[in-house]
Amino acid sequence: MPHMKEYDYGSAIRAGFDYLLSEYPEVFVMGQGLWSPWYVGNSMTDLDKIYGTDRVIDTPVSELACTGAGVGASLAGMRPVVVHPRIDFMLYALDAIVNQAAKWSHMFGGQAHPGVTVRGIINRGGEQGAQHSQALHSWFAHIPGLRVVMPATVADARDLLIASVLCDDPVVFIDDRWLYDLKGELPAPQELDLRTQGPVVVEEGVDITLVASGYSTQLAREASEVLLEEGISCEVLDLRVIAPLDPAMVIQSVAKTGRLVAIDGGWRTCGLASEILAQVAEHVPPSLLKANCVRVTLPDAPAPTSRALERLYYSSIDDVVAAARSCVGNA
Amino acid sequence: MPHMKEYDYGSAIRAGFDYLLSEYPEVFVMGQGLWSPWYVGNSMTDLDKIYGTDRVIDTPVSELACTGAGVGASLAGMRPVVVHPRIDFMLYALDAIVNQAAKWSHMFGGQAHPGVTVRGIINRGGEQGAQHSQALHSWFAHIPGLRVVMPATVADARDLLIASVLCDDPVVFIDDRWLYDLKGELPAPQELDLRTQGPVVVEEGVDITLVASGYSTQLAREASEVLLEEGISCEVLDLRVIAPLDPAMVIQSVAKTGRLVAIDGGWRTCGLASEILAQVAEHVPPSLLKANCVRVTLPDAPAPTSRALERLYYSSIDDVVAAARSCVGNA
Amino acid sequence: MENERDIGSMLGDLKDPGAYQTPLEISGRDPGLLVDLLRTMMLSRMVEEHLADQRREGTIGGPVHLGIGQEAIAAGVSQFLRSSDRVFGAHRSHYHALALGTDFKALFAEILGKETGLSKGMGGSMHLWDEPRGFYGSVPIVGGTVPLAVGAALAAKLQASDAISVSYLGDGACEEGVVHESLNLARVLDAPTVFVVENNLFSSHMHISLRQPSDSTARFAVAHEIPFEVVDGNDVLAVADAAGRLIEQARSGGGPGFLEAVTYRWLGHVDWRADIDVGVARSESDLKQWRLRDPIARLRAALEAVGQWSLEEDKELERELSESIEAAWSQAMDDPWPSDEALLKHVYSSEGGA
Amino acid sequence: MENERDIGSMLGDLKDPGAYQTPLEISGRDPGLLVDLLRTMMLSRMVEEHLADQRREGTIGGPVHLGIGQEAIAAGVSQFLRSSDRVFGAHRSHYHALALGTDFKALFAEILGKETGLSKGMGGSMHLWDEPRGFYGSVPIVGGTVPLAVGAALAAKLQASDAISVSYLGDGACEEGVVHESLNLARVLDAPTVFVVENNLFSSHMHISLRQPSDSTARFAVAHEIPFEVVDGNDVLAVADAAGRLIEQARSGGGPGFLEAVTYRWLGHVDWRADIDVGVARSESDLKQWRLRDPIARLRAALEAVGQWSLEEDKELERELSESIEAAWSQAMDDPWPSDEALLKHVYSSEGGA
Ligand SMILES: Cc1ncc(C[n+]2csc(CCOP(=O)(O)OP(=O)(O)O)c2C)c(N)n1
Ligand SMILES: Cc1ncc(C[n+]2csc(CCOP(=O)(O)OP(=O)(O)O)c2C)c(N)n1
Ligand SMILES: [Mg+2]
Ligand SMILES: [Mg+2]
Repeated sequence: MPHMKEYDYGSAIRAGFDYLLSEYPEVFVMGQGLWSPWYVGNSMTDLDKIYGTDRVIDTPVSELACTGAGVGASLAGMRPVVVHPRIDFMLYALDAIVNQAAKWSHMFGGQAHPGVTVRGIINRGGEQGAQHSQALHSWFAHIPGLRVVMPATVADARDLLIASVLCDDPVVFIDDRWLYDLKGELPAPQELDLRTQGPVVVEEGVDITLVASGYSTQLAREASEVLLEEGISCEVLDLRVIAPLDPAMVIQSVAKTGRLVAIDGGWRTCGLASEILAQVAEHVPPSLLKANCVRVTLPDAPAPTSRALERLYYSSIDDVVAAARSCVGNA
Repeated sequence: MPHMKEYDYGSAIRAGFDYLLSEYPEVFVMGQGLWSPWYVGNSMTDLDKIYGTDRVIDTPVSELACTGAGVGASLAGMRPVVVHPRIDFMLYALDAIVNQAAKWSHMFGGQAHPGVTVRGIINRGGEQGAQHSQALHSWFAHIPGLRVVMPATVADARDLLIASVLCDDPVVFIDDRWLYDLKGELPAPQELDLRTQGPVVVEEGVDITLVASGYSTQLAREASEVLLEEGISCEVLDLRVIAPLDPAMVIQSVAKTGRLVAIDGGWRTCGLASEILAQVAEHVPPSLLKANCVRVTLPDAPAPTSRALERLYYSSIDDVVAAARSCVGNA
Repeated sequence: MENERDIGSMLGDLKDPGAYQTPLEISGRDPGLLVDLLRTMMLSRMVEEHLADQRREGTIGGPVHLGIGQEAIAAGVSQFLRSSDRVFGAHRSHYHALALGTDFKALFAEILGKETGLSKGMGGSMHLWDEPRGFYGSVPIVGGTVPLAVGAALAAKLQASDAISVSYLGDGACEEGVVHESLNLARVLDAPTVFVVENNLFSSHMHISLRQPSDSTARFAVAHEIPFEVVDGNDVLAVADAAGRLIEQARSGGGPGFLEAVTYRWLGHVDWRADIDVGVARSESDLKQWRLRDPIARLRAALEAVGQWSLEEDKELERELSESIEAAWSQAMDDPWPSDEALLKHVYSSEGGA
Repeated sequence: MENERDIGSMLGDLKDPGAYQTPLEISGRDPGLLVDLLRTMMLSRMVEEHLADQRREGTIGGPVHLGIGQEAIAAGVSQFLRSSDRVFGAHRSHYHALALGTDFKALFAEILGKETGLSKGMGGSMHLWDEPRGFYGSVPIVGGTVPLAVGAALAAKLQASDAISVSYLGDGACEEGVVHESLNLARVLDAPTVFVVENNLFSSHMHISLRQPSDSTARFAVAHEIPFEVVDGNDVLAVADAAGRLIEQARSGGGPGFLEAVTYRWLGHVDWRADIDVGVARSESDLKQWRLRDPIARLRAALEAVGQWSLEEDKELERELSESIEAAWSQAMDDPWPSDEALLKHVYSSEGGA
């Protein structure tokens, strides 16, 4: 394949924008930092220079109005992407996302198409602390009317972005700075129909099911390698689209393995990992379960800044391995 | 008891405010509609006249600044209550609640005491629709640093309000307009320590555990009566304080009954009912479970307005009864 | 609690209930157009009076926020709008849509929660949609649609169309931060948005003097360097003239405009009662005076004075409107409810629910 | 992308890099006070230069937003503050705290994430707390602390104290809706809040002309009818005089005030580099000129001209500060990390974690 280059996750996102902006005149992008490549890693480099500052708009520090403007532009036939360099900043913008974008189709009987894509970046670590590290994907997954996308691979970073923007529904697209250096090959871009995208099995296994999304999928994959060496065969699921969530594959896998570890980079209570366990509690007959399910998540505390505590705070491969081991041992 | 009067839930909240404002000069209240008793039902009638418009402040239509002002006033030694007549309006105020109030203790090493109480009213039904009906308690429960309180009884409506305001931590106090006419007796006010408050068993039973909070507790109680007549004995738990959540009683009860129905007035995905099921999946040995757990929640759709659809949308006693029956039948 | 405070006034007699009660000055105006405006306002008035009655009777199950007394604003603004424009409303928006020609039968059906409604019965009074006429939606979160209007205007610019956006908002909405962000954004992006502030001096029960330091919201246009006009909102011609200038400016690439129209609502904040406003008694004398400043009566009187309108024509129009309103209402009452599937099928518009 | 646009200017030569480079006018001022101000600014400068170095070396693990070049503002404002007042900062707030007398050793420890830090090592550079000196917290969410300052001022009013609040914010923060809501709320409640806008013409890489239609944020004070002053932020005496008036007004029951101080930061938005600003090259000539408008040099030169300060005294002060900075730094480096329990025990302050 002569055109198949090795990309990293960050530049794959950029390739998605490049594709969208060149193929679709109705696509435009707005957000803070778009004229300054630094803010969003290498994920948007020079797009303003190529496609012009009319279509790649750096904005005032007004998250709410900018997000609302994205919603309004989508109602008027455009396909806007509103970029927030940190999900934390989106706390100002939730009316536009939750009261407006998520509800306009339903409230108007399907006649309004608020097809805006809101890109929120999880940008934790680096001693930045509680207001610059949040991963609020579980919040968005709680809101009916939104589609919530968390790419975990280089190809998904590009192709799920394309699918999100081309979808007529509002999408919260969440990428993770900790994945930007992930390498992978990129075949030609695909126009996937977001409505048909969902969880995939990224490793097959028989002893235990690991369910993850976004960066956590990396943890799960790497943990599964360690575990395999110990003779524990993991089935690893990457959720990809966390809302609306299609639980079928999770249920099927856990029914087979009888064990579940749900890994999530957000908080524990009422989070995505809770939902995964709830699906199992609801749908996998207890008789098939060989052990209690386990969650690997952040502790229920804000992010610390001190490097001494950051080490404790974020989940590691070891945490996943330990959880899986205890689950199997517990059998 | 000569002083024991019958109260309703709404006037019990008012009694809580009355107690706080008369006993604690550092308490004040601000929010929209406080000079117009209509907005907040009978829960704040005439407080402005009794305690003055300096301490009972009706505000501009500025949810974010008003909530932030509550946070700031609490840092400066006051015990403010910020009132939002609908939780929906709080979507504008989330920075103050989530980025600020919830994190200021942690970020400053326990030295800041953002002891603000934010009262959000769940005010659904009545053909008001998607932007005037939300129950977002699961969101707040997801955020570490907040305490989230949902009184289900007349006495709790008053005493948990008092406990919330006297607590040094930020509290989201959520009451429900559908409970305002609930009747009950009110003994003398108690100053409870919110940190020690948690779930209680409101009905003992052996066949199945019903877990609920706020208005859903009423559904659970009434359903349990119907079920008892059919010979199904329900243990009903009222969570009362949903964050930080103490799961011990849920785990213990389900370990005993082997069956769980979690009832919640919010959305399903990543909601409070998910958390309850997750706790069971994590902590109740699968061998003790006699059936799959069940959730009774809103469907994952925005609230409709048409009365024809409102009937379908909100959970009823029948829904709880049916869920419990299927769970027992499923044994 | 005091009902009003002393604050600085920039509005002067524009907010004086006793001022501006005389017939409009219409010399040199096209009589046909004037009669059209009269008709638009009367339709609006009578539709909403009907709604007030039905709400009182309990036929309407949800809240209705009526704009009786404020009809001149939408009537005047809409004169310059095209169906390709994008108009956004709020909680009190029946008359914003009606002034664009929205079918009142579909409005009735919507308010009753029927499948034939403007929003297919999914929205009710507070959530209206009529894209074919350029009505891009109204919702009750105060300030919620304001940035949406800016975005739709930005879209028009990117689409190289000469469409503009109109954002209707109230004096209360001006206290929401998002409105200020939106003004700045519209200005910086030169998005062709005309912000129409219906300053009726109240936000539910609260007089503007209890919420802001001054009575005119045009202060915010000044701050954001947006051209503005402040007019008597009960003078449909004053509104139209100012709106015409601001809309023309926006349409021709001159960026956003801001129109403050001073008015008063004859009914309380919500539903049918005039005497109380969300629990707080209103000033009877103010109300009485404002009713004399009736935008309809002032235009009617002017037309009558020059022989362009007669009592008979008025009666005839009223009869005609009344009949069609009655007919539309009973039709709407008979219309079907949304099917049960509607609850889930409209969650994502891409699922083809519409 | 263009780096600047043509917009209306209300600031005039206040934003001209080449203006105001001459020594300050100090006649009639108390020399002791002037030397104190010089000392405060020099301390601030040297502490931050040290931080820039350490960040470049990688000793500091997290981002630092430095205020080098802007020292006059906090120095001038703090002169009128008491420890009972409530000062709120933002992401660039080391010097706001230092001007109140905050111990720089505790600042260093905080930035290094040590248990002995101002925030017990839980906050780092962007989350500072020093309640004993009236510093009520800084956080990096732009605009986040502004309503908190209004609330703390309201608290002072309810407590019948004559304490006031100060809210430091930037020109970028003025684009957040919450700032506008806060201005209105402070005005309506007469909450004694002094808003100090450090207008350094940039919000990270974006010049104000790319974000707002005009260069002066005092437009928003006008809109909200809040008394304001606009000053050269690199003239500590101009700042102090204006701040003194506004603080006195707030303290004596006159309600909020707004001070716009025009300045420039010598380093990029974050960390130690001067030449680039979050990826975008800065104008070298502007930077050079602004360095000549140095608030410290201008006061020093004035004092020297009248014999109140000498080169020797300057060297001596520099040596003394440098030594204590070095000592504090190595002490902070040796200080212990927070214990593992800190991660959970501070979630709720009521659990007695402090
Ligand atoms: C975010 C939000 N806050 C509060 C409300 C409650 N509310 C509904 S209408 C209204 C008054 C708005 O006043 P104004 O903007 O002047 O419009 P008017 O009712 O006068 O037409 C308020 C406060 C709401 N719907 N949304
Ligand atoms: C809500 C939010 N949006 C965006 C950011 C990113 N950000 C950090 S500082 C800053 C610039 C703020 O500019 P200004 O208020 O002028 O302060 P200055 O940096 O010039 O001191 C921005 C946009 C943030 N921290 N918080
Ligand atoms: Mg109004
Ligand atoms: Mg700045």
